[in-house]
Amino acid sequence: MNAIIISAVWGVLMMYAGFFLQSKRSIHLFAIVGICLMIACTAYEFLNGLPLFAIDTKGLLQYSNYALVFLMIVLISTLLYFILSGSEIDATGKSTTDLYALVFFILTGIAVVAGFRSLLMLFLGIEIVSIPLYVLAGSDKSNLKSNEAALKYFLMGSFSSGLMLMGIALIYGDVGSFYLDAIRAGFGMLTPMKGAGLLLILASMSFKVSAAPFHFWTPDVYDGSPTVFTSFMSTIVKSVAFYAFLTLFDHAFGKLHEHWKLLVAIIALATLLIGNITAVFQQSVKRMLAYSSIAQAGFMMLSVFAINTFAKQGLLLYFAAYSFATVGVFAVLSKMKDHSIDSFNGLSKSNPFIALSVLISLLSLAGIPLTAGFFAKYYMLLAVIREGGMVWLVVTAVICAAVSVYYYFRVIQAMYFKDSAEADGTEFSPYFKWAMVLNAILIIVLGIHPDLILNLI
Amino acid sequence: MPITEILFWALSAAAILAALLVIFSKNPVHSVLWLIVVFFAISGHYVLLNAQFLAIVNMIVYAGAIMVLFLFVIMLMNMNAEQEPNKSKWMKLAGIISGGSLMLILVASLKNSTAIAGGQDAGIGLIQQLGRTLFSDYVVPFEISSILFLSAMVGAIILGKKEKNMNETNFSKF
Amino acid sequence: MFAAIDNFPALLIWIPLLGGLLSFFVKDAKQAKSSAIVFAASSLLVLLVSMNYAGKENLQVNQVSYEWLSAIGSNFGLILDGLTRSMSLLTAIVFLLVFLLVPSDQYKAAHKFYGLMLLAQCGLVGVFLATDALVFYLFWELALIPVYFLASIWGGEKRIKATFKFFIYTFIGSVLMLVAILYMYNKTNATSFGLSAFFNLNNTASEQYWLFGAFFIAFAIKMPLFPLHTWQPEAYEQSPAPVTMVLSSVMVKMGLFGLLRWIMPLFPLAVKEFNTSILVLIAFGIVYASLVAIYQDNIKRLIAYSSIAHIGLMAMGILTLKEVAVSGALIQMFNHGINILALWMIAFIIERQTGISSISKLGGLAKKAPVLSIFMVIAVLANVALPLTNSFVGEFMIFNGIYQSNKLLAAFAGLSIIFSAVYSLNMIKNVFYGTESQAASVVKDIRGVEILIFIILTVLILIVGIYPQPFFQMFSDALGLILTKYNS
Amino acid sequence: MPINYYIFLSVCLFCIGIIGVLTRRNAIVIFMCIELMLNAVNLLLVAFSRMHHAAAQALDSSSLAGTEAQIFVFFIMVVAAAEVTVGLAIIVMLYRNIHSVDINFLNRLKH
Amino acid sequence: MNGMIKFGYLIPMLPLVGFLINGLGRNFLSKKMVGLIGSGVMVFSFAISLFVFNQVSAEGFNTEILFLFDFIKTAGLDIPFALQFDQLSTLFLLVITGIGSLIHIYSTAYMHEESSTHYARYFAYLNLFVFFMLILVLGSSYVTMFIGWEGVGLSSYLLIGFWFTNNHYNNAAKKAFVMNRIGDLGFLLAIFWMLAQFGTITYAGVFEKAGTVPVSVVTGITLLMFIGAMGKSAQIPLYTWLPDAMAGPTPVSALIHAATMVTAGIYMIARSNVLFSLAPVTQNVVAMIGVATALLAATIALRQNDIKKVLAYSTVSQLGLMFLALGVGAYTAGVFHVMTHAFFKALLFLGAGSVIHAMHHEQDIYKMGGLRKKLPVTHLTFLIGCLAIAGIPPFAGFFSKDEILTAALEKNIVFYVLGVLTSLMTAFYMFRMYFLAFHGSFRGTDEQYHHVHESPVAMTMPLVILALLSIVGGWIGIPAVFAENAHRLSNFLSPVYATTHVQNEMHVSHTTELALMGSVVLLILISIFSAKQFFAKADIAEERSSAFGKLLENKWYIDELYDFIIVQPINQISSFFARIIDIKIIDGMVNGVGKLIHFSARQIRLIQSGQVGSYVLIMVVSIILFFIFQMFWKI
Repeated sequence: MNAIIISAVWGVLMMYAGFFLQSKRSIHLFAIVGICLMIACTAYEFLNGLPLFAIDTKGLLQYSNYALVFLMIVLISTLLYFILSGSEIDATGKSTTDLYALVFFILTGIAVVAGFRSLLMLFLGIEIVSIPLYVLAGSDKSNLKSNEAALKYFLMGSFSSGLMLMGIALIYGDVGSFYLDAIRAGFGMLTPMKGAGLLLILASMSFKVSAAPFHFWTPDVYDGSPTVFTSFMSTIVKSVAFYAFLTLFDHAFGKLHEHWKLLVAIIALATLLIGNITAVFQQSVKRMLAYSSIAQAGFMMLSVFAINTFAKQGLLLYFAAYSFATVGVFAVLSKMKDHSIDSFNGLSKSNPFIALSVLISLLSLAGIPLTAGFFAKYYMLLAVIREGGMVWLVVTAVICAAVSVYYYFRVIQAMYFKDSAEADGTEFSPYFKWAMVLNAILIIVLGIHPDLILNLI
Repeated sequence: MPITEILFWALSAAAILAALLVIFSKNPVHSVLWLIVVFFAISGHYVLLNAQFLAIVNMIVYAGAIMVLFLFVIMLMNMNAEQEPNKSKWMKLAGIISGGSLMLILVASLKNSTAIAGGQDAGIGLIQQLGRTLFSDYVVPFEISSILFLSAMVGAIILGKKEKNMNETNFSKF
Repeated sequence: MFAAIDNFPALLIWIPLLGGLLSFFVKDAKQAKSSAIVFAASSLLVLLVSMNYAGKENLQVNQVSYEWLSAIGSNFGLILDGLTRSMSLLTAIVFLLVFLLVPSDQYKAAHKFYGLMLLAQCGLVGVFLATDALVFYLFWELALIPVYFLASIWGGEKRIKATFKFFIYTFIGSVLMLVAILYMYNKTNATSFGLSAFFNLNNTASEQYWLFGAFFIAFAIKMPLFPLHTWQPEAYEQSPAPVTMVLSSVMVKMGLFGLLRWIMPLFPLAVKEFNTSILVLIAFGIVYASLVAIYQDNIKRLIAYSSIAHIGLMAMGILTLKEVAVSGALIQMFNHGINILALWMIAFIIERQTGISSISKLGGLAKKAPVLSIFMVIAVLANVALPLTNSFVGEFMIFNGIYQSNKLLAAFAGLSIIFSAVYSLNMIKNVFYGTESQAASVVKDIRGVEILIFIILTVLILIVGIYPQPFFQMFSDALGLILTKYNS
Repeated sequence: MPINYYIFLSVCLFCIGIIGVLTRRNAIVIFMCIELMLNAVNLLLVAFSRMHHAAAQALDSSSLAGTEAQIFVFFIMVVAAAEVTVGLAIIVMLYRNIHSVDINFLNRLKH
Repeated sequence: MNGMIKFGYLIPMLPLVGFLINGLGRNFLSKKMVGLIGSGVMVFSFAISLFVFNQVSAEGFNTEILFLFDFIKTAGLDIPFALQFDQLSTLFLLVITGIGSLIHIYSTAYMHEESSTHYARYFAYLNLFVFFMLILVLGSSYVTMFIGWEGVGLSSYLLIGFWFTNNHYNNAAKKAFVMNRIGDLGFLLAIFWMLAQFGTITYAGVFEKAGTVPVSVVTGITLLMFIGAMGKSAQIPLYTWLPDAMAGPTPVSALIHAATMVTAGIYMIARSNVLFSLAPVTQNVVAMIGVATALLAATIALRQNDIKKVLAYSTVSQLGLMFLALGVGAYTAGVFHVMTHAFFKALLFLGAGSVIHAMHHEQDIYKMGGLRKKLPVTHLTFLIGCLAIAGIPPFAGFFSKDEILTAALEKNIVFYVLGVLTSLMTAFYMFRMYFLAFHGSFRGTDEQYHHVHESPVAMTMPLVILALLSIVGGWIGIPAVFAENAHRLSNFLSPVYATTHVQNEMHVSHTTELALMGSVVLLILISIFSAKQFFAKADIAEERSSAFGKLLENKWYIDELYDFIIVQPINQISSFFARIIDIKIIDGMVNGVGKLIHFSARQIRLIQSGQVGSYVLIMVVSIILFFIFQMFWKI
């Protein structure tokens, strides 16, 4: 609740910040202060069980501990994102403050989604997240790729919103309420209307989380958008979409789990296969990361498939692991001259600490033990096994994980085992280096003690 | 046949016909106009369903504001029918077939629903009733939607603002 | 004695880990080398002290468990029993000798090199000590990472491709194992990863079949067994020599160790079901690898294929389920580590001096390097299991077990005894004997530390070969766990 | 009036919208087709609102059941308006760059 | 345990100490020291052996086992490392240490040209060999025997390849080792079988239980053992390494490849007489292989020109005769022949060594001639050796060979005939060699002629001693036909065969035996005279080669045959496996998975067309499929 208010207010403040803050650095700092404030308030709410500003939402919004932990993870990721990539936001366009404002508005949407208890709030939250994203995708206005990404994202995003609305309408027609609890109560038996609504919502949510076969927008949009916003989209926004997916299917459709889990399993399988296999082919790190985000979505789909305790706990861990790691890699990538793998050549020689941090991030993405990514994947697999019966899904998942090693390690190979042909002029500030190292330490700490997050829930 | 039923069929026919014309008109301007017809027909349906407030809003917001915006943009771009080259035949065919089969499947899967819309009068569609609910139970989403508008506004400004370095040479960025 | 007596197993992990991390901060190559030697030696010392203690107190098994990840039922459980003692001993010896042998100026950025080596040692020891499946899996993967980097940074021309293949190959195997571990964990009601908890699970036959499959593939790739072996010759050829030494002396034992520690106690039904067919496959693999070794011209590839054959033999010994063969395999795991280390060291010395590892381009080294050639002959004889060398004891017992379970198979696998003589003697003949080749002219004989290393190895070869009894006493308790479920 | 009629009608409109999205190349027309889809949903929601209201009134004459659907429609319109703002801005931006709104030109991003 | 046997472990230990001192000190010790140590340990060892023999030969001596330590004692295996002293092992002990000492002494002079390092290496190897040989005969179990068994193979390998710069020698060494290994595998399998069947591997344990198992099992075990014996004792089909082994220094050939190591197979079978007697099938096989080898090797020896090759084939042939003896159950005869053969064959080899030494490493008998004046001692002793091997009474060979032939006659007349034939050929080719080398005129270069000189005392002394032994050695086994109960060897060895029903007394009547004996000796004399006719001429050209002669000269092309049917196929299979199966197929499949993923990545990528229309189309189609799926699966 606090997060909604603070982010909205901070968004408005950011819009005007351009008038009284002159240097980009102070704008950047101002944004970081806002995030820190949000984190502090969310932590307060988590610890005390009460928000600072209590507003009666008539049951439309409700923040459980789970939601708050989720929100904190997202906010911490955003903080890291700001620290690591803030300078790139500055570089994207002249209207820096506006872009920051949009990010804060997106955070508002995220906070709404975190607490939604009604389909209305879900719809609104997702739209508040999506609409600024269309803009951010196209924020590099002079770049045709960015334009194209924005339009594609916009058209397909609206289309999927349409599908979702149709689904919501059908569900409403059957149940007569938008409240998740009411829907759950009315979901004792599967009527054709519910079935159709559920499928349409499944399709549109799959689109939002870029699960196959609704993933096609992902590579194009991620590739075309300014790298700094790709980073945001592929981590924080994706986490939110998954959170919404899981919460919706757990709270509203949980009773009919048996009826849709096979379908979700198929989606997860397709996502894993397509994401991992196609990523193998990519020559551009950015596009590779786009496919990798599809591949990771395949793993996260497993939690939607299982929706048990492991799935829910693990998904939060996954968000943290995935977001931290991806933000780190993208932060370095956005400073590179081009996005080809070769631009990473010899990084370990010129910038050993940066290379080490990227290495740890990549290991985490690949799910190597003692990084956060391992336990994240571990929980997904465990959740599926706990659910029973779908060993083939687990086996495919782990084999896909092994395939993912292939493309992540290509970057590692470039950094550590290849020499750069010419001296790369990329300069990294000490501040950035320390931030990267911090990020890496965070990943390792979570890899050794995942209970730091798990015990919160 | 009661008058409402006649009206229902007439409005439905108009809506579907107009919708088909929207997608099959070559000229975007015609599409816009036909879409306005659809909206009017739908507004008619709202009235039939005792949702008078929504009927009005639909006409004002959709037919009035949004469609005018569309028209404005189309005019701005000076589009006419010849400008749009045909999509490949196969693509079109595939689109129609899949759209049609989706419809068939939806209809087939929904045809068992037998609930009947009752004929009793209710005041929920009136502005008074809706307004009260909106500002009591739904005030939070209402406020939040302001953020939505705000962000849309900021976004439109960001995208619409002309930047100095934009020129015609940016094709080189391909 | 010590108050911290229970911490021996943990010390064995912490010492190399600490040493490895410290090493990254030592810039001077010589210092890095000496610090690595100190850490490796102290590992060995700790191990010896613990063995002495175990002998005195008659406390063969030293098991500890530290709290870690209590939320998911995993404990940092470690065990020092006969089996792990011998494997840790091997690890400690191998690393110490490798550090002693390799000159500090051999590799650029030596501090990183030694650091990664020590980290690899930490991972390897962890694999051997773990009693908790999750910890085992973690170390299993962790041992791989430093080795991957070592091989890729300091390896030969095609290092990146070869080591990557090695990495992916073993990774695929290990993730399958992870699935099986998770499955069993789930069966304990998600309460424990402990070996004993897994041991008490009553898995049905069909469950055991696929669990066994998942574990076995992981281990078979690591060993490697035919036909999953093709990563090995390439990896051995391309890795820097110290890494190859570690890989083939210690790392491949991980697979055998896993077979003993995890597969045998946990999946008795599956083992009984499949062992015959696997035995046939391995027997073919042994002969196959020996034959392929005959063809090889590169010393490294030759040793690699010879290793495939020998490892296969040990795996066969274990899968015969005969007590004699299993204890033979236990001792042979240690012996093979020592023998192949000696072979690799010789190959390393030759290649360092001549830059050549092709057998046909060498020749007549014995004249220039008589001492080296003596040790080579000893190492080769140990490799072909000549009596009074260590391998004879192990292979004799293994063959004995195989023979008890299947006469024809023993005879067929026995062909490898002949072939191993063929390729080993060919190697001696073409590398050391004959007329002096051009390459031989630059060769100098070994001296100083190198001689000391080979003397240590020779002593180990002979002592175990002549009086293996202490080892058997050490193994007596480990055998119990391995074979309990087969004795009824 | 059976609710089925409304369902079929809105499904028809919805699918016509989808067909439009699939068959047209002009980004603006596609966008219009999406608006058509949204309107189909609106119609359906209003019909359901009516249905639930009637059903609830049969039990309790003071029931306000069905209001939420109309509110929902209202919010859909809000969102649609915001979407149109941004969407048209994007289309105009693109037009300024490539002087076309043909989505078939949008294929710089593949692989 | 009493008397000298307590110190029995010193017998093998001394050579081992010699090996260690000479091996480690090879860079420091002078040649004199090396020779002293190398020979000294042998002489000491021999001395202790004499004491032990003395103790063993006492009346009422029972087998004594000297337990040293547990070799393998775990998991149901109990293999002690222990030495067994009984009549058979002490007899071999004497032969080994005795002849070994002589050959060591001989070597001090023969190898004098070597540099001191290699000189020391030579003695170290030689001592090592003796150590292993002693372990072989002294071991109290088959495993201990196997340790020595493989050990002597190793020493033989090292000594054959002593001059390691010569690749031919290395190949010969390798061949010897590998062929021995083939046999060893058989032996090893026999050990496993025994372990599985009897649960123990000590001689005592095995023999005790031997009667309780089915004959087929014993047959199998003994056949496998015989495969081991084939390898070590150079019998068909594993005999081809022995002639090649002549690449080693001549004293080595004398010690290892004539007197001791190659008789290990005979020792093994004699030791296992309990088992073999229980398996008549094996016995027949042994006899047949033995007689076939004897004949084949003899034919080949007829046309060899290398002095050492002739002796080598003669050794193979004599070994065949010994196996014939074992095969027909005349274990004593076999062992007897081992002993006498050790004397005269060592003598012949050392004599040949002396000749070669004098001729500056010329080994072709066609390049010699008339050496009897220049090398009087060598000539005389060589002649004694030839007479002994030819079986002329009263030389040693006569008695042992006669015993074998008589035993063969009892078993099967064919064996007898073939045995006699072999003896005739033996006499012929031995004297062919003798006449070519020592009679006629010198056919070498002038330079060689001037350098020919008698060998030093260290070399001639062993020759003389061995010549004496070759004369008197046979007298310990005088057949009953000459004097009742004069077969002292038989009496001595009888405890070894206590449990076996060996018929030592002959069924052939004494008159027949005498007649046959006489006629055989006559035939042998005829064949010697014909050899004289052919080869004792002053001037002789190379024999012209008939087709058959060529066949013999080329050793029946057996080596080529092996090359064609074994070596080549193995090399081809190996190359096929390495190049095709391993790299192309198995590794190809592994890489193929990677390629497949790359390929599918490229294909899947094509769906990513960049067209919004097609993306949406796929989405819609997927939704349709979802609906269909749902309808059909009723989820």
